[in-house]
Amino acid sequence: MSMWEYANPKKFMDWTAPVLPWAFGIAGLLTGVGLVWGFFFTPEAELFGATVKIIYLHVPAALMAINAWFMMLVASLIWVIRRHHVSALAARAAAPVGMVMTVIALATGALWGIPTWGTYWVWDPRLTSFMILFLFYLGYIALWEAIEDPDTAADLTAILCIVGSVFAILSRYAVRFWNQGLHQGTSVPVVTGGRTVADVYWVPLLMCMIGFGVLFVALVLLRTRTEIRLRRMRALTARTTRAA
Amino acid sequence: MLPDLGPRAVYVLLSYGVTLVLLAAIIGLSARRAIKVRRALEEIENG
Amino acid sequence: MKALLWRDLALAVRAGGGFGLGLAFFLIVVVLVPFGVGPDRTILSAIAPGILWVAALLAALLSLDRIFALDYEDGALALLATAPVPLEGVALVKALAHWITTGLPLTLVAPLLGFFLNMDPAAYAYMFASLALGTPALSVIGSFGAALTVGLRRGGLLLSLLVLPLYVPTLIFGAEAVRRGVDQTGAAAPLMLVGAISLGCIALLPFAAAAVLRINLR
Amino acid sequence: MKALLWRDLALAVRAGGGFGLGLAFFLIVVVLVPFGVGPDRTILSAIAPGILWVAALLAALLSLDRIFALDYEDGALALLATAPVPLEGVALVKALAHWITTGLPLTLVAPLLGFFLNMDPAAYAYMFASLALGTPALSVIGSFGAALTVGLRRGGLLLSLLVLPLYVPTLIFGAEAVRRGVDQTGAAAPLMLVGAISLGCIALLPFAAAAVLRINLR
Amino acid sequence: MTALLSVRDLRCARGGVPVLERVSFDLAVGQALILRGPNGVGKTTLLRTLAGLQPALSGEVICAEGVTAYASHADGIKTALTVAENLSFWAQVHDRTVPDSVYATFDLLALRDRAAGTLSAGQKRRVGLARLAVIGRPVLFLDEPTVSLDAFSVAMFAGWMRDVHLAGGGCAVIATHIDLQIDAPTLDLTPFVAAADADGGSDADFL
Amino acid sequence: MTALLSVRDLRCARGGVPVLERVSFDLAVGQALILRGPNGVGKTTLLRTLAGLQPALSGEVICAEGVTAYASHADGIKTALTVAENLSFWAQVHDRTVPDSVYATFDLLALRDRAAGTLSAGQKRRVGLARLAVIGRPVLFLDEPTVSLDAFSVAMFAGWMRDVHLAGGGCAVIATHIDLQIDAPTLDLTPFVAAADADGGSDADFL
Ligand code: HEM
Ligand SMILES: Nc1ncnc2c1ncn2[C@@H]1O[C@H](COP(=O)(O)OP(=O)(O)OP(=O)(O)O)[C@@H](O)[C@H]1O
Ligand SMILES: Nc1ncnc2c1ncn2[C@@H]1O[C@H](COP(=O)(O)OP(=O)(O)OP(=O)(O)O)[C@@H](O)[C@H]1O
Ligand SMILES: [Mg+2]
Ligand SMILES: [Mg+2]
Repeated sequence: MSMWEYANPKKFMDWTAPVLPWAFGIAGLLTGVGLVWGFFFTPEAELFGATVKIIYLHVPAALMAINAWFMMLVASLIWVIRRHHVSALAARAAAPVGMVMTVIALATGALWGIPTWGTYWVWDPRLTSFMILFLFYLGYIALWEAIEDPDTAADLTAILCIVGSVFAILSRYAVRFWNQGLHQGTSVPVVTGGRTVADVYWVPLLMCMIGFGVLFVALVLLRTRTEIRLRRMRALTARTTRAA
Repeated sequence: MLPDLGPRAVYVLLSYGVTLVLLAAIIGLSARRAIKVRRALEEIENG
Repeated sequence: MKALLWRDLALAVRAGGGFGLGLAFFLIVVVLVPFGVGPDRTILSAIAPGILWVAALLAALLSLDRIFALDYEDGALALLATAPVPLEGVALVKALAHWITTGLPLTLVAPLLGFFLNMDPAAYAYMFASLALGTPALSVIGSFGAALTVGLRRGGLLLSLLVLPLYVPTLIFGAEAVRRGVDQTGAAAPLMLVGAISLGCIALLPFAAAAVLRINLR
Repeated sequence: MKALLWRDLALAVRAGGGFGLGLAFFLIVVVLVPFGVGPDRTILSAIAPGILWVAALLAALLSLDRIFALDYEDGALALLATAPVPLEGVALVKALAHWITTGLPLTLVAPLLGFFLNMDPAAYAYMFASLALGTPALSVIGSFGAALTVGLRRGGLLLSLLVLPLYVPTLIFGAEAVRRGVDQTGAAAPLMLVGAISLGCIALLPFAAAAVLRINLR
Repeated sequence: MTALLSVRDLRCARGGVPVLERVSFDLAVGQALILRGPNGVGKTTLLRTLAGLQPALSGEVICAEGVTAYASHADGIKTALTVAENLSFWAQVHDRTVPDSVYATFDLLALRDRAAGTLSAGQKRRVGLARLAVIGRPVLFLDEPTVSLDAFSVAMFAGWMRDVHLAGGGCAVIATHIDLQIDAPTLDLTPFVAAADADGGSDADFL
Repeated sequence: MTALLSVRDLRCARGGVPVLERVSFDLAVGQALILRGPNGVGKTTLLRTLAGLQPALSGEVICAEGVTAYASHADGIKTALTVAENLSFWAQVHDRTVPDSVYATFDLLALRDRAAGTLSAGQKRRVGLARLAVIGRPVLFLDEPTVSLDAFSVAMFAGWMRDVHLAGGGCAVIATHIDLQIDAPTLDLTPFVAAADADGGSDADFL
């Protein structure tokens, strides 16, 4: 059986049903333990004081905001190339989750900004890029909502996602060029291979990052299942009205 | 039982509050819609 | 009349977003301005009220052509003109639907966007008040403009050209109210003027709009 | 192809104004801004390049829906799709017609409007150059957005929502070029980047636009 | 027998030029009038004038207030709304309710909850005709009502016109190029075409 | 006899649902095929599929490249341009010139320099038909070409179809509800309606 078989809607419903509770369970466990650990049992940082505890929310949310878009891009490509309905619907399902992650990153960042930078908002490149990412999410979701026919919507949003990704990357460079910024550099090993976050913070942070990641997966599975059911409802009603 | 967060407690607490509310919202809305849609589909399939 | 209002709102929602789109546009313009003028915070905070007002104006403007054009093209307007409802009422209800889908959400969210432009905290209340009083005028004036250009296919730009000058008084008093509010030099007068403009427009312009519609339907 | 260009230009002119309307909108936005932000000349002169760029963007935006929507509604687009012309070419030619009716006149007139906003005299040349290099990108990106929303009746606001984020890099480099030109801190790099964006868009986006049109015609 | 609609020596113009003149007729309760004439003779112009959408150059249209309805190919059906929503909107505007029988009469039972935008040309046309039954206006001005309809639907419409609308005390003026199978007098407009030098019309002052 | 157009076991869908199946026919030079069937049977869907505007679910349409043309009620006539400008635009797009005879054939001589927006419904339709004569494509897919035309114009169109287009080596598939008086076989689509549980269509994966 080829791996693409799992992308058949019925198969997908079958194999996700048992996975779902586990995914939510693991996500809840990791995030819960990570957050409690981070909030109650880590020391204050020299530079940030107690506000360093925001990192357990801010960084995982920021990471997932970007990864969600990346996942949508991959799903869009799969839809365009192989036309598996589930991947189109998964992209649709992921967008609102990604948008919420973006909002969390923006909100926690803004709140963190008041004590550290003295302001809730500066037009720092990192922050601004996130603002733009938010706009891309908005446009993507709005386009899905606006189009009646599901296949047309899937095709158009997929192309928007692909073109949008190129422009999102362009914007990131443009924004860097435009303003140098205050935000710290990257220190998460996924990107740099090394890290600057002190060890005391690292383990709970890692738990939160993985927890947010699993939560994202769980939510996307749940929402994709809903989208599949909606699509099936549509198909069934179309068939009955035609038979009538 | 809260750790002493110092003068900037409000920002930390607000951050946690906002995040938890937003996460709860997306999880809650997704779950509610999942249940609603599942029921509606069952109705169509059986009725 | 109520049926018309509900239908217009339903159409706005089904066309995708309804309430959301005006807001999103507003947000985008607010985000774009710093890209244009640069990230300097003192400058941004100085121009914030003005930019918010101009952005609100443009957001209202962009959705104007939806007020009558679709109904004209598919013949619904001609049918409404011969239905037992006054065309003046139709114009007013359509302006109301436009306000509910754009003016109202803009008003509610503008203070929040002031955030990004580093708006003076003292300005929030005035921003809200001036928009609340001013956006009805924007919708009613806009519906008059939309009625004027309804016969032209894609009169979009022409519409802006006709309507924007009519928006000038509202804009001036509205932005002035915020500025005076911040400087504590008496925001009451401009606020009252904005309100007066709105009331006057609501009372009179639907008649002009209906007259213009009748001519365009000929 | 040439026939299509001529026809589009003729239609733009006959629909009233053609070249004039984009310009007029540009002018009005530029005039409105001082009403909004107040008449302080140092502030105005600081924000002038940014405002001009944002206004140019909005003027381009407002005429975007004319690129394909009319041809879609009256069936011409489906006929063009089955005619012996590549749809990619159609998309490019239509973007070109849009540029000729909006981008080009805006570029020519922007320095003049800088005047009203007290723009630094040193900025004129950079303003002109950055708009000349950047407006083609605006038209091509816009034609992609217009193709995306062509099936939606009056997708005006949605179109803006989709297109404006794509305009961000062009805007940033364009406005930055003017600012750096005035500060003498090296405008060459951003100017080249604007040009590169335009070239890249012209080379690639018509393919995306044509693909999207084919989907919408289904 | 009182006339529901009387037209006296009507002259109407289109694009500033007189198109028809000396048009006179009376319609009593239960009568229909079929307008005929080659393309461009002025059927649409006449109907729009009768419905009050454009002013007559001269002559009179005598008719009670608020009893007429005009319907052309542009039938004000919103593609984003369902068939039922469309009809109930027009019913509400006219302060009425949608009689359930309408769906059966116009063969719309299966299409009731379909978005109007997903209908075929003829199905959409049927919705447009159903609107006429919903608003309950007695004097109808119909411009090519059966365009795109198949033979069965045309007969259905003719049946409604005959047995419900006309029998129920209405009257109708119908422009059409095909035979509707309604037993009604025909008015060929060709003899009423305005002379090339007819005066009137907004151009007249300049001639 | 070679077929200009061969359709083999075609299945087409609309809105994600299969509408027609098992459609097969051949058209040779000089032949026309009249599509018939009640409203909503799928005539428009079939023509759009044949013209390549939407993909078929299965089956084949065998036809040379670049010889087909599709025409529906939306005929791409720009209201702001004159009749002559409209026609010459489409001629240029197809690398041809407008033969002068077209104006006489479609009774457009008097309307040549009128803006297309000021034409009556039937006159505009004639311009749309004239476009077909201008672009010179041999395989035509026509969706209700004679809507709004008076009897005289219908005969005129039938004459052009018979004596010019078909006689000149073309072929045509025409969906219509009225009798065109063209001597051609009729294909009633009713027997080809897809079964309610037919598979295929983008909905199939979800059923
Ligand atoms: C609204 C505003 C903000 C946004 C959108 C934002 C965005 C991000 C993103 C995307 C990351 C992950 C990047 C990566 O690891 O490569 C990140 C990490 C981080 N942010 Fe923010 N940020 C914001 C405000 C702030 C503020 C105000 C602070 C504190 C002063 C802050 C401190 C950090 C730290 C400490 C990290 C992680 C550590 C690191 O990677 O070095 N952020 N932020
Ligand atoms: N907007 C306009 N401006 C100028 N002349 C017009 C306009 N619309 C129609 N005409 C002309 O007025 C005359 C009457 O047109 P009308 O539409 O009433 O004809 P009709 O009888 O309805 O024809 P059809 O059967 O084709 O619908 C025609 O000669 C037409 O060319
Ligand atoms: N956009 C759409 N979405 C879903 N279903 C559609 C859509 N358009 C048409 N249909 C349905 O597809 C079927 C075929 O429609 P089609 O337009 O091909 O019919 P037709 O034979 O051309 O009818 P008519 O004679 O009324 O023009 C109809 O039942 C119609 O309701
Ligand atoms: Mg007519
Ligand atoms: Mg059809």
